[in-house]
Amino acid sequence: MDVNKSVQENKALGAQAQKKYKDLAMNIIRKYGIFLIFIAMCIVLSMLSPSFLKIRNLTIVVRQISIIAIVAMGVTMVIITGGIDLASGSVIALVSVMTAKFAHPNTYPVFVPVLVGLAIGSFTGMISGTIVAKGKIPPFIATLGMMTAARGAALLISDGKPIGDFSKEFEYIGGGHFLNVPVPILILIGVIILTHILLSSTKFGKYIYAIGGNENAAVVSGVNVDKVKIMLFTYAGLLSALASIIMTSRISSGQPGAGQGFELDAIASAVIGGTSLNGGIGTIPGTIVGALIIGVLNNGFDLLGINPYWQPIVKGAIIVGAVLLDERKNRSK
Amino acid sequence: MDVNKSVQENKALGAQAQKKYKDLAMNIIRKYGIFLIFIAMCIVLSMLSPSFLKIRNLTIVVRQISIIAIVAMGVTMVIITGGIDLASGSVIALVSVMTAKFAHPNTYPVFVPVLVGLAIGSFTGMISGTIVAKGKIPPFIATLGMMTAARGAALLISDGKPIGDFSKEFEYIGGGHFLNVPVPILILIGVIILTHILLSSTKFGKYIYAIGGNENAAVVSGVNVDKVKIMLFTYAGLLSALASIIMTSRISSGQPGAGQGFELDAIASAVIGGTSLNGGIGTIPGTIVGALIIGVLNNGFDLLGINPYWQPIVKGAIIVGAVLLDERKNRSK
Amino acid sequence: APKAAEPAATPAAEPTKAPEKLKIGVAMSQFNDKWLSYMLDSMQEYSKGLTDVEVIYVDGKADVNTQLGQVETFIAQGCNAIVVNPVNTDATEPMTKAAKEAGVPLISVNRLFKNQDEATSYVGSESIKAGIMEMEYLAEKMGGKGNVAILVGDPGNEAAIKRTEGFKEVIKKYPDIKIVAEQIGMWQRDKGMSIMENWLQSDLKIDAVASNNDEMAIGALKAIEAAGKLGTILVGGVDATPDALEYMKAGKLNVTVFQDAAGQGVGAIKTAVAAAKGEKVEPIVWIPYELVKPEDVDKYIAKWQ
Amino acid sequence: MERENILVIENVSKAFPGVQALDNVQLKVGKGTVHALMGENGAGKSTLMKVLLGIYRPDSGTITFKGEKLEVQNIHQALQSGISMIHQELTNVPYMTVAENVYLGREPLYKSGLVKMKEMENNTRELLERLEIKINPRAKMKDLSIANMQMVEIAKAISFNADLIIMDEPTSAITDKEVEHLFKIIRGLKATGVSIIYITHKMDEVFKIADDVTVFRDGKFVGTEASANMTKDKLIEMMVGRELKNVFFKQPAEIGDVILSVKGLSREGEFENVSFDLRKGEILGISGLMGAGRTEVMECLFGITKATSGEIYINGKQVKIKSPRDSIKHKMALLTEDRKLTGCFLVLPVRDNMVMASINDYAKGFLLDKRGINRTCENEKGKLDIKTPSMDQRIKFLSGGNQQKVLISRWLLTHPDILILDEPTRGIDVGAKAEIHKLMSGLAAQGKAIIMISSELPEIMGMSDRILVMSEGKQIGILDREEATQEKIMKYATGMVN
Ligand SMILES: Nc1ncnc2c1ncn2[C@@H]1O[C@H](COP(=O)(O)OP(=O)(O)OP(=O)(O)O)[C@@H](O)[C@H]1O
Ligand SMILES: Nc1ncnc2c1ncn2[C@@H]1O[C@H](COP(=O)(O)OP(=O)(O)OP(=O)(O)O)[C@@H](O)[C@H]1O
Ligand SMILES: [Mg+2]
Ligand SMILES: [Mg+2]
Repeated sequence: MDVNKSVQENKALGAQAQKKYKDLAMNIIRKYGIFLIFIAMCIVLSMLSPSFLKIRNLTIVVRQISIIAIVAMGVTMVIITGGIDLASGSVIALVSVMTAKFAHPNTYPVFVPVLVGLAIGSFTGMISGTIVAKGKIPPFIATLGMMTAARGAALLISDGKPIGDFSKEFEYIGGGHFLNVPVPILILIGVIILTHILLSSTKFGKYIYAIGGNENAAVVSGVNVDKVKIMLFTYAGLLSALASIIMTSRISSGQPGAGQGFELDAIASAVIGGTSLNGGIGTIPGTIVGALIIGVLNNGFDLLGINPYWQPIVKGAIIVGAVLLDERKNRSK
Repeated sequence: MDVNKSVQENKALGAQAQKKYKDLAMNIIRKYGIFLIFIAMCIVLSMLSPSFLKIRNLTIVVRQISIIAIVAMGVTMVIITGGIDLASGSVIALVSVMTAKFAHPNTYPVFVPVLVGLAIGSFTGMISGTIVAKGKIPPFIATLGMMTAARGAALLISDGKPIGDFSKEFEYIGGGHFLNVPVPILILIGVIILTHILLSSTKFGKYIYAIGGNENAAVVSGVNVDKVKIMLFTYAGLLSALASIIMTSRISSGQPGAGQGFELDAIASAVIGGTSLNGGIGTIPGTIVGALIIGVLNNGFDLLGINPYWQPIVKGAIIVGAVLLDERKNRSK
Repeated sequence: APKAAEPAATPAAEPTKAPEKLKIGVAMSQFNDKWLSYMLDSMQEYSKGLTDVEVIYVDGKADVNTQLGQVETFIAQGCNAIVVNPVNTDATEPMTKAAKEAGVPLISVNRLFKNQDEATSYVGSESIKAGIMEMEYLAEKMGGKGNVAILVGDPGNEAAIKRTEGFKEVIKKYPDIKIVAEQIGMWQRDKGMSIMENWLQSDLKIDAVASNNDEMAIGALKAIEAAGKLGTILVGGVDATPDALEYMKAGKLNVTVFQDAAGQGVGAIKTAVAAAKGEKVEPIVWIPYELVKPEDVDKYIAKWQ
Repeated sequence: MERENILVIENVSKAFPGVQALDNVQLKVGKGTVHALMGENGAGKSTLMKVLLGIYRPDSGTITFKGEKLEVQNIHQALQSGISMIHQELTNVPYMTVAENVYLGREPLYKSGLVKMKEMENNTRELLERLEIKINPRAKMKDLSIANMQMVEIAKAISFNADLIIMDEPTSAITDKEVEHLFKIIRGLKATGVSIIYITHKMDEVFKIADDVTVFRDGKFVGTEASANMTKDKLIEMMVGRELKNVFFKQPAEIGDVILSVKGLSREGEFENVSFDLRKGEILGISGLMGAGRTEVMECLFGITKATSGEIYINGKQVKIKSPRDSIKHKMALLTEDRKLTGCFLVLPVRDNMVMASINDYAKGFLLDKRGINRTCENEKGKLDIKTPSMDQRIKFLSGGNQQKVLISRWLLTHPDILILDEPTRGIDVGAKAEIHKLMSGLAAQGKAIIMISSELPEIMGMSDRILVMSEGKQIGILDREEATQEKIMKYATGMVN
């Protein structure tokens, strides 16, 4: 009897150990699923095109996604609270033309257009946030309204025409290099670090998760839900503004038509990166990987010279495929 | 003690009666809120422009919204299950070019292009639905993928060029009149009745509400949730196709660039009409009123000749304002 | 600057493999545009016949930033010449700068860069001219007086801006012509149709519709026709698409402006190949617009066959 | 004693990532009997039932139902093969009517394919009448009280005419009156040969209604006994694995000064004129029937809803409480009644769930003191014996009892002086319940003041120093511990005073 038992125990232990490894492997896949998919994409691309892995090309990819990635971080936080932000693309346009107005050479010092842009972006965010928090309007509608209105404002202010002719200092923001690294990439890295810390390691971040996890429970736990929402949308607006300033500087032109469709790319980055549209789930690193996947795809298409009519088809399939392969998503429902 | 009690009771009864009337008034506002807002908009417009209330103009408004309204009904049902459909605009493009290919005079009888279009629309919907149901992919991502892919397919099939030259019979669908009523309006009415019945009075409709209200409850009640979702997306795809056929016929051209941004208008119609993005709540009549609000706005802008750059600003404000005034929305959170 | 030296080394390093084909990158503003797709077709058709040249086409999806990234990718890939159909003519400075630094010839097609002198060559016409030609014809037909309604494409989009500018420049010269309405139709026929339907219901008296392109003009015509007012309102467009020429032949469309898609497309590739081979190229290769009046519609219909 | 078994489960195992939920368990249910299934929170009771219903596939084992091997792939098949279930969590569609909920998944249809709404309503009305449940079949589910929602779910499970009905803690959200009602229904079912698996944490119910008892512990089968041969102590020992004395652990505590004083608190349409004093070291029980408005009083007191009139004094000073934030500042805490709706952040890790209300303590600078948070959480986990594989586990994967413990620790971490507990032991096993009671006693001994709403009379009488009884939104009276008898409380609760 005793022997039997110990054999069984041993077996159980063995099974347990095996299970542990399996669990570990599952955990890694679950936790880093989309990241692994991204790596796989990169490997395939580098085999198809020798140009892909060149530092220069990778730098270009990162600089290209910097704008969407910065927007997507704000959008991610909004989605984590269970909301959505459709206004980012139009806010980019509005900030672009307003910033451009103050960025001409020999007028204002460079911080003026930057501050004007950031202020306007934050302000639009604050309005959306207030409508959502105090008006109890679904964020979809509040930001849809803002999306429409901000686009109109951008056209009105610029009379539908692009605004160019910038000071050297202003052009440095999007086009300059610092220690051989493009400035937008440096800004991106800074924003990633700041936003990641904000979301994962501060009270504000915990409240964002709490609101998305269960808004009622958040209220009962003493979270000032309205304030957090307003602050959050303001921050998201600020990030859109920052992205807009980089873009405006980079293309040397304030564009009322800028940013069209960016909101969808930003949301897609977040969701591909594992953010749940039901709220409560999502991370900044995930979103960055999501943005990278989209960026690498676009770059790969251009490098390989794929028939542009096939590109959207392949892209659509890959977006769905990536999320499908992402084990985490499979489990979270 | 007894006297006291009866006095109190009387008081209570009085208060109850008062409360009843207040409740009734609130109920009306809650139930018909957005409808009243729509009426108010119409009154204002008819004062600003004498042309507005003419039968002819109203007919035009209804015909103009018929396309969005048909799409929006499918989208409404998807949203009621707690999902979203971003693909409708691109599906319109794909169906438009495919239908056009079969609509030339002296080639096929008119039912061929119509059936081809409907089949393709349903098929895209079925794919989205299957990805959502079987792949456990969030509808946002599944339909975002479809949105991208269908647009690519439309470009590929048409080689980026519009396809024109249709048979008289085909042009009748979008441009003809029956008993003096434009055919699109008749189709719209038919679809409204059919979809309203489908949603409010059939098993399929009940399951749609159940899935959106509490998917778990639907599962444990033995509802085949996957099947319902696939059927639902298929139906939504069918409606997009129908809208596309009307539009293609109406403008006498199959356009790979058609339908851009329609998905947002359709979603906005649904949400303005009281559909909750959290699922479980929404009606077809509500969505129709939502579509009418957007249609009347656009019509009003043109009638009044408002500066086109101001239009989006006003439109954004009105969309938010309408939902803000809609008592129902205020309560549902 | 010291940085300029480093990227410039890249193209020099590329041609070490001797028998490699010339690589030319074509960055289109968007594929999803009808007229541009004709130009693209002509480019593809022509380049198929070139044995020593590989041409890569990319779609800027009407986004300035995307296009800029694509041009940079071309440079990183070691293209020998780049053809750009700019999304926005005002936002071209970073492209010209990047191309200059890398020493890659940059040819603009169809739309003139704001800083064209920084680029190698331009093949095409001037957008504003199209607007001017269309409106001048309409103004003349209106007898120098009346009300005009304008259909604008996608606002912020260069063709929309420039053509509208052209309209207004002409109208300014006629004190008796007034702009009574202006609406955004996003280049789309269905939008043009809806807008015109609404205008016809309003109290506006419209004598002519000046549209940024033919598609919206056709939409407007369909609305006018449905209202039974065909012939009472002048309608003009730009592009001279086959559809538009049909409408003109049927006596519905009053004027359009032909832009030589094939001429521009083939011209751009030819210029790019020459520049890539190090030959000298003209800084501007004009492919002029042609006004298409109902009288000579058949000539243009023949061009599309 | 030979008898016919309708259900025989043998050697069933089921693992979730990190948890062996079921380990070779067995269960034999006789035809026409009520079989109680007992065990601590997380013992695997619900999991086994979900296996039975085809929601989960077992890793191994066999299930025989009505003499045949049960091979169900999904719930639909399970329902058709004659098994229905009242789920532990409420599973209704809030925006649908009662009738629609009852008939969800099997709507009667006309030939045209339309749903026979009238028939559904009439049948539901009949069903509810037969079961003597007074609910309008056309009412929207969301407008019912939780108790009524539960009664609808009970009615629904019965309406399948199943041979085996599983009831997973059906009485956790209803009061004694409804429990009696349910028992009557169960006896009726039994008489018609229906078998019932009855899962509960309430000891008394087992002896009242069950024929047999099976106990699980940590996913393992402990034993099956006829309940006639069982004693309470033996049952507890089987469940907990050790002897547990003193089910209601009420330590005498020194009663101090008045800390909270509520005067004439009213909220229109919900309750009126509630007044009481609460002293340090005191446990004030609040009793009443379902719908008496107890929860509403506490929600109002805590600032979730606005009072129409009334005053609140804390430590003798009048305070204005406009939101839960204010109450937390005044060192109040409220453990809400509905874990899912207002308690858990379901998709968030246990850790975040624990510290959310006290996060200010860890936010000294810009960054949170994560190490401090972890230390605190591990500490709480040990103190309350919370069963979770890690602090990173999403709380939705914890058993109900463990979720409750996490929520209690959330509030303890705010170091409250006044602790309001709304049904704190609902759905909690005896062991954990005793621990919570011990905890309450300890807190009272430290001089904290506690208000406890409970629908379990023994709990109210066992734990309270004084008992406030409400009926239909009115405060009927406050009884001292000594004068409170079951009869007296019930009399007050039904409003039959004077
Ligand atoms: N879907 C799941 N994923 C991971 N773990 C789970 C899941 N469902 C249950 N568990 C775990 O399995 C164990 C058994 O849970 P179960 O719900 O069966 O307990 P129970 O006996 O019903 O407890 P209670 O009395 O609290 O309802 C617990 O440790 C629980 O955390
Ligand atoms: N969702 C709801 N909608 C409308 N009225 C409700 C709702 N929930 C409860 N009520 C009403 O509020 C009053 C109090 O309900 P509730 O059952 O919560 O009281 P309670 O005394 O807290 O009972 P318990 O704590 O035992 O659940 C009742 O009149 C009830 O009908
Ligand atoms: Mg359980
Ligand atoms: Mg209660």
